Amino acid sequence: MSEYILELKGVTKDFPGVRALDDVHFNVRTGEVHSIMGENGAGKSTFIKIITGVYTPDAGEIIYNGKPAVIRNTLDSQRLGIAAIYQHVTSYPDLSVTENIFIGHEKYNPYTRRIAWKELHARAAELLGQLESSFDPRVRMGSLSIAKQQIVEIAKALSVNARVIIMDEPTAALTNRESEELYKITENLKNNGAAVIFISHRMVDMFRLADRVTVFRDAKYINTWNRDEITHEKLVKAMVGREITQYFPKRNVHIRDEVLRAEHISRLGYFRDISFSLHRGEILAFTGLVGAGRTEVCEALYGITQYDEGHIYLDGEEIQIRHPKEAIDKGIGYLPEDRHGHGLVMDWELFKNISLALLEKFSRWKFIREDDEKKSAQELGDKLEIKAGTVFDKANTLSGGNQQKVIVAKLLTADLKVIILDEPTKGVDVGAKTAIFNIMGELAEMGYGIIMVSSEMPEVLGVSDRIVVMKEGRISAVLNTEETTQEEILHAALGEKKKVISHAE
Amino acid sequence: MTERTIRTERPWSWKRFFFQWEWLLVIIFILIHVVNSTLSPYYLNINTFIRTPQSFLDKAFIVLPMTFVILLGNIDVSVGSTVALSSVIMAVAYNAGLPMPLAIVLCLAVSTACGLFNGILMVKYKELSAAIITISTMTIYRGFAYVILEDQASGGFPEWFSFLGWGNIAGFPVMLIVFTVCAFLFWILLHKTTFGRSLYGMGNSMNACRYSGIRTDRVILIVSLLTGLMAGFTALFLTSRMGSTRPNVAQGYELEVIAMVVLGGVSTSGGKGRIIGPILAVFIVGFLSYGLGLVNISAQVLLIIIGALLIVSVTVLNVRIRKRKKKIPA
Amino acid sequence: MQNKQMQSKLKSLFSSTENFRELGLFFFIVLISLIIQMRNQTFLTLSNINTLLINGSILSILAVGMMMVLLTRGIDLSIGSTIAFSGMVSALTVSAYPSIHPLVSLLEGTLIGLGIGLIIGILVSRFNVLPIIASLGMMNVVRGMTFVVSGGRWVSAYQMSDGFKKIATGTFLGVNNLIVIAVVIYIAFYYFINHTRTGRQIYAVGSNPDAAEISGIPKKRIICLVYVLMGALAGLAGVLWVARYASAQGDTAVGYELNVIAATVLGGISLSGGSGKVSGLALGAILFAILNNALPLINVSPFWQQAIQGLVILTAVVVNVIVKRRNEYTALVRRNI
Amino acid sequence: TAQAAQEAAGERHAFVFKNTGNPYGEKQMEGFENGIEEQGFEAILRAPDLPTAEAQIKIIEQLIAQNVDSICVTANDYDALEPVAKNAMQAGIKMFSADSALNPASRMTHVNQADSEMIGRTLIQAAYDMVDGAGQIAILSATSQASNQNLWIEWMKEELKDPKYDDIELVRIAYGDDLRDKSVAETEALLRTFPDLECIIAPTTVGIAAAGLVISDKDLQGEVFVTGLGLPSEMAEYIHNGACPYMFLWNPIDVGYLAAYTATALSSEEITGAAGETFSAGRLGEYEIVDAGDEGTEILLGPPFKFDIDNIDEWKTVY
Ligand SMILES: Nc1ncnc2c1ncn2[C@@H]1O[C@H](COP(=O)(O)OP(=O)(O)OP(=O)(O)O)[C@@H](O)[C@H]1O
Ligand SMILES: Nc1ncnc2c1ncn2[C@@H]1O[C@H](COP(=O)(O)OP(=O)(O)OP(=O)(O)O)[C@@H](O)[C@H]1O
Ligand SMILES: [Mg+2]
Ligand SMILES: [Mg+2]
Repeated sequence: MSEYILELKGVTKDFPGVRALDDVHFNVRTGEVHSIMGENGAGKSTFIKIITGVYTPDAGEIIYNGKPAVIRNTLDSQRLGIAAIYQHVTSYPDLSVTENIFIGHEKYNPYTRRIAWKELHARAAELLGQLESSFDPRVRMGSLSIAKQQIVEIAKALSVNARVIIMDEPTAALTNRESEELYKITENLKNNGAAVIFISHRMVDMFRLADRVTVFRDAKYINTWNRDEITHEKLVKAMVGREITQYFPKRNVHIRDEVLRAEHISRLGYFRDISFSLHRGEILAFTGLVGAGRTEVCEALYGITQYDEGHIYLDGEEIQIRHPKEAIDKGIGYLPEDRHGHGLVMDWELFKNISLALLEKFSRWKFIREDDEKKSAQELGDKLEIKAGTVFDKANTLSGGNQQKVIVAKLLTADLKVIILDEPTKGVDVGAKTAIFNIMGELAEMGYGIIMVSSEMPEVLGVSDRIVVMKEGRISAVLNTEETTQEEILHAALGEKKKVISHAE
Repeated sequence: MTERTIRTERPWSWKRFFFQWEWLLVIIFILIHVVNSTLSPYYLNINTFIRTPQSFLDKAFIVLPMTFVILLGNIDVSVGSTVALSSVIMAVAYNAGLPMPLAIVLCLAVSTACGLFNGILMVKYKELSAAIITISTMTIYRGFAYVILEDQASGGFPEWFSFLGWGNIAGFPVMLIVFTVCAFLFWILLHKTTFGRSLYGMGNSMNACRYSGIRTDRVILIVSLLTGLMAGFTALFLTSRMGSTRPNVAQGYELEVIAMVVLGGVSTSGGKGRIIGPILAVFIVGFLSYGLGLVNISAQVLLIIIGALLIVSVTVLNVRIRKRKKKIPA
Repeated sequence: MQNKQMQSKLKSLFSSTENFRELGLFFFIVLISLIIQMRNQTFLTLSNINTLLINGSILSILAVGMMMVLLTRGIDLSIGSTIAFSGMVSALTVSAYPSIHPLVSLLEGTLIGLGIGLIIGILVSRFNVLPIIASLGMMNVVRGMTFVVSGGRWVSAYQMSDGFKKIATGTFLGVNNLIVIAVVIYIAFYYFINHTRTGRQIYAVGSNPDAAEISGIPKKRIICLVYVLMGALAGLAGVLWVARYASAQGDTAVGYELNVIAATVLGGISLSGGSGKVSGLALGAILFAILNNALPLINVSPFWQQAIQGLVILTAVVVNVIVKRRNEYTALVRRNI
Repeated sequence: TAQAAQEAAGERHAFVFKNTGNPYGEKQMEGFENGIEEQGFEAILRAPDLPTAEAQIKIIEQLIAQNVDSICVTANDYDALEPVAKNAMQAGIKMFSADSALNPASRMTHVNQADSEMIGRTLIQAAYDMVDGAGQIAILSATSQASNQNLWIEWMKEELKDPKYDDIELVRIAYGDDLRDKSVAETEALLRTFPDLECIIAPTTVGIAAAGLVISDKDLQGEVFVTGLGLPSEMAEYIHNGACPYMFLWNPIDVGYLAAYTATALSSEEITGAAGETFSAGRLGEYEIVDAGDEGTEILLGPPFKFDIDNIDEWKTVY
């Protein structure tokens, strides 16, 4: 009997054109949290999909409980007691929470074949209770927030009494407070004898939870360390392959005249009385809890939705934006929160994605000039250091960070004054994060006004000039970054009173 | 970090070049001519190739915009009814004293309006799928055709009107010439212009296009309008070939047209396929049924053959893709 | 106390958007029935309601199958042909062996439909042929086969045994067999789709096909199953159809698939899969049956009937959207941000 | 090679029916085939899968390409085949219609199964007989695709103008689209809306069978009668159970047979289709071409045949 419950040796996996995993080793014991870290596209998700049988490896072996195991499909892995919470939520929006938790192993009466609803609902409520959330398990999954859906996913893993539980970036959509809950749950699981494989881009998660950490880079296995053997710097170096000295490469940009001003804009049921101003060269951060309405404000500024009241001024002139096209023409660009759904045509080549926002620039009399498109894609791609072979690479073959860069490249084709970035670093690795901040700095230097939505305190404090805090659809504070503290921001985001704290302007 | 450049040229790959649906269609197309000429001594002559298209090209006009509709991931089952309604209105208006050229304009205007009405409903009520909208308008348009003409036929068009469906210019049928022009225009529109690019984008990801500032509603409206307009063309040519019209003309055209588009390799989930495929499919189905008609095969056997062709060809396509995937497992 | 509970229950029934569609449809049906009743007093008589239900029963049975297919994001255009084929074959059998038991005929038709459904199911689930194409192809093939097996002949009333015709005209506890069969199928279906694992997995596959793949639901088998069930129901309907109209023809039920799809969609089953309820389905089928029954009754010119039918469908779906939007609006106002 | 093939074969005569899968049509084709083959020629039998003019145009074009000697059409549309029919005639092919007519410009002559006037009047007389001279009657029609239905209904109305029918009330003309389900629903609506209805005239094979079915289902034999034009096989049941005392039809085999002899007479140029010409039609005897009501000419098969309880059993297995 080996000391490991699960061991993988020499695993290799090829996708058309990419090697996603190259001779990778990994093992995990019962009662331990083993974290996997690495850049976007390092192969982490692919690795766990091999463990769960979604993909079959091209080479290598899997040893489970000391015996070689053949995992051909997800049912095999479930039978072995492996449960996974995937990176992209894999729930059934039309089914109830209970069904989502128990799908595939529902209890039913063997004679009538009726699902034992009462029992399952009770058990679901119990599981949710264990996770310290108490919503009705009868409601439709689709009506829950992403965070709650995430909790249901965890409950699903709990429900099978799995011996190996895999979590792929479970904290990406959670707030700090919710993450804290998740830590507790994870520790409980570990103490009850489960082996937990934990994937995250957040260093805090790793240092808070992991007993050991394994790093992948460019599809290759780099090393495995005990938590107390490794420092933050060493870890970053292992992941990125070089030293990163400055995480928030903030430049000293000269802030110029006002470019955008919103006065008392409101949208029924989403936000109310939003006023702020943005200057050329400035980075204005919007922060708050998930669901505070930041995305809604951005979308209204960009013309995806309409605000009911209030005024927006661009360069001092009042403007009406009824459609994203008008926003772009007037000089406002938007990087959406949902990269896959809203940002990119995933099945499309790079150059087509990049030119999509401003097709008329790449055409004459409505006829597309592909050479212009490709040249521009090449230039922008090189400038932003997008990792791709040719401009024909499909967006869905790129890693998260590179996808994000493609969307930025798309924005840069247009002649913009204001760029709105909604959670630009969500699910993006350290290296790419720094690259994105670098780009933001450069853009600010060039005179763009930048709005950045973010829930990460350090990065909000690290890169912005001023901070707008939102709470329940209203602005609760406008703060000068240099004069504020994390506590003050949290207080504004969570605080009870609806008074606006402001020491900026 | 090392200097890297993204290349702008793609290495030529024989796999990518030869594994194209259109090649299979070309092979089928050639095969059909070979089979047909061995079957019937009347098949292999110049008249077959020049005249026959007249008998099946009427629907082909709708195949062009239907390709757009399906590329968008939508579907339009109201086209047959649109043909009926516009044709009936043209005939009634002509018989009520409207000069024929104006009646023709009216026909196109009505069909375009029908298409546009579908489009407006789609844009205004996004919650409804295109299928349910066009299922209802299909019933409504056909219903109005019945209201107008009851169970009568209407015709008596001037002599020159039959020129559209039967006449030749320089030895080529008018219909073939007009279709070639239309097909060329649609090809340009789809593959060379920003409009076509938006269309593909929307078929792949409606949201990504909206967030990129594409006027998606406008594209949907234009596609609906083109669908209506081309249905009007079909109405004109069909009416011209028959010399009269009834409320029940063009019944079942919608499914035939959709079948051809799909046989042409356009995916009904949107965003994939080229217009050349459906055009080839039109000629494949047309010549196949003409050739088999020359050996007087019965209509039911022809039904079976065309149904089987559809299933087999698409299955072959899928098996081929799966095989390719197997080699590099995904 | 009790009263209050009732009240809050009622309130939640009306305010929840989940039930909204069905209620809206229900009131629409009530409204339309009243209007018709004012025009023709015989509409709401027991005997007419009986007729209406008999005529609507075949459509309702087919709608059940179509609902399952639509739930998985599929579509089946072949059912008109399947009806004709299974009806023709079972009628030919009965005319050759008049002593055959009616139940055997029903079984025969069902099995034939099941076979056709199986072919479509395999094409869709194993060979990834799009449902619309697979069923469109089969529609042609099966229709052609119907003509071929019958050699262009019809099977007429006198060639059918009385027992066979009794399938559709006989009664069970005073209720016409067709209605009984439809009701039994609805009850069984309700149980199946809402309370069994397989039923729920049908929803799951349509709700998120990718998730179904990685969470170990036998997706292919489920997809195959819905076409098999649809085929079996269409086969059954074929026998019922032929027994009902006492005549089997090659061109039976041409284009009937569109009626079935329209009724299903009217009942709130989404074409994009995953959502829809049995109660909505039943109401959709009933509304469709009412239209077919009532328009001749209130002496609507036959030439207006089609247009009116279309307008009613369009109005029903559009009004539904508008009211839903209103609901969302009041929800937003209530949020009070 | 086309030329050679042409010479190798003898005369070829084509018959195009409305649609496949219609036993009435199968019998006409059978009669046509018999008539052609007993003269030693080749018969080509065609029909589209749906009863549309579009589909018939295609078939006729294919026949023109094969250079057949004659084409006889059971037209799905009176006018719509005119252009293609003219093309055929230009190519030297003898073009005529049977059963359901082409317009005079597109046919050389027409084989008429029965006189429209006679059908219309006969059916009203039958209804008069069934309701004993007084009562409500209704007509259940198809929304006819072919031209003859309305012509018959016009003649029915004409006949009703006779004072003899003063006590007969025509309450409604309903349309069942020649669809089973619709015809049944329409009949049910008729019976419900007009409780005193005594007779339904259905000059369409689908409609009359549907009406017979509804009357039998509701056990209304003796109270409501149906008559009209129906297939003996379809109507045998209802003639036996009294729902339909008697009804009419001609013999479709004879229609086809007569068309076959018309085809050969035209192609041998024994006749040109002008009124007054005569020719012999095998076992049916001599026929004369006469003027039809529409400025064309026609050949009348004979009076419609009456089917009742005495003769239905010998016919029900025939067609
Ligand atoms: N289905 C697929 N087809 C082709 N390439 C794929 C596929 N799935 C993943 N890849 C590629 O494999 C590599 C590894 O991807 P993977 O999703 O495992 O990365 P990751 O480490 O999870 O990144 P992230 O942190 O962004 O989630 C990437 O280059 C990706 O583009
Ligand atoms: N009280 C509420 N009830 C229902 N839905 C709500 C409520 N409050 C917010 N929402 C919805 O939750 C979603 C979150 O809002 P939004 O995306 O604007 O917030 P955010 O601050 O950008 O959060 P995120 O960080 O997730 O982007 C919105 O779709 C909003 O409509
Ligand atoms: Mg990942
Ligand atoms: Mg947001």
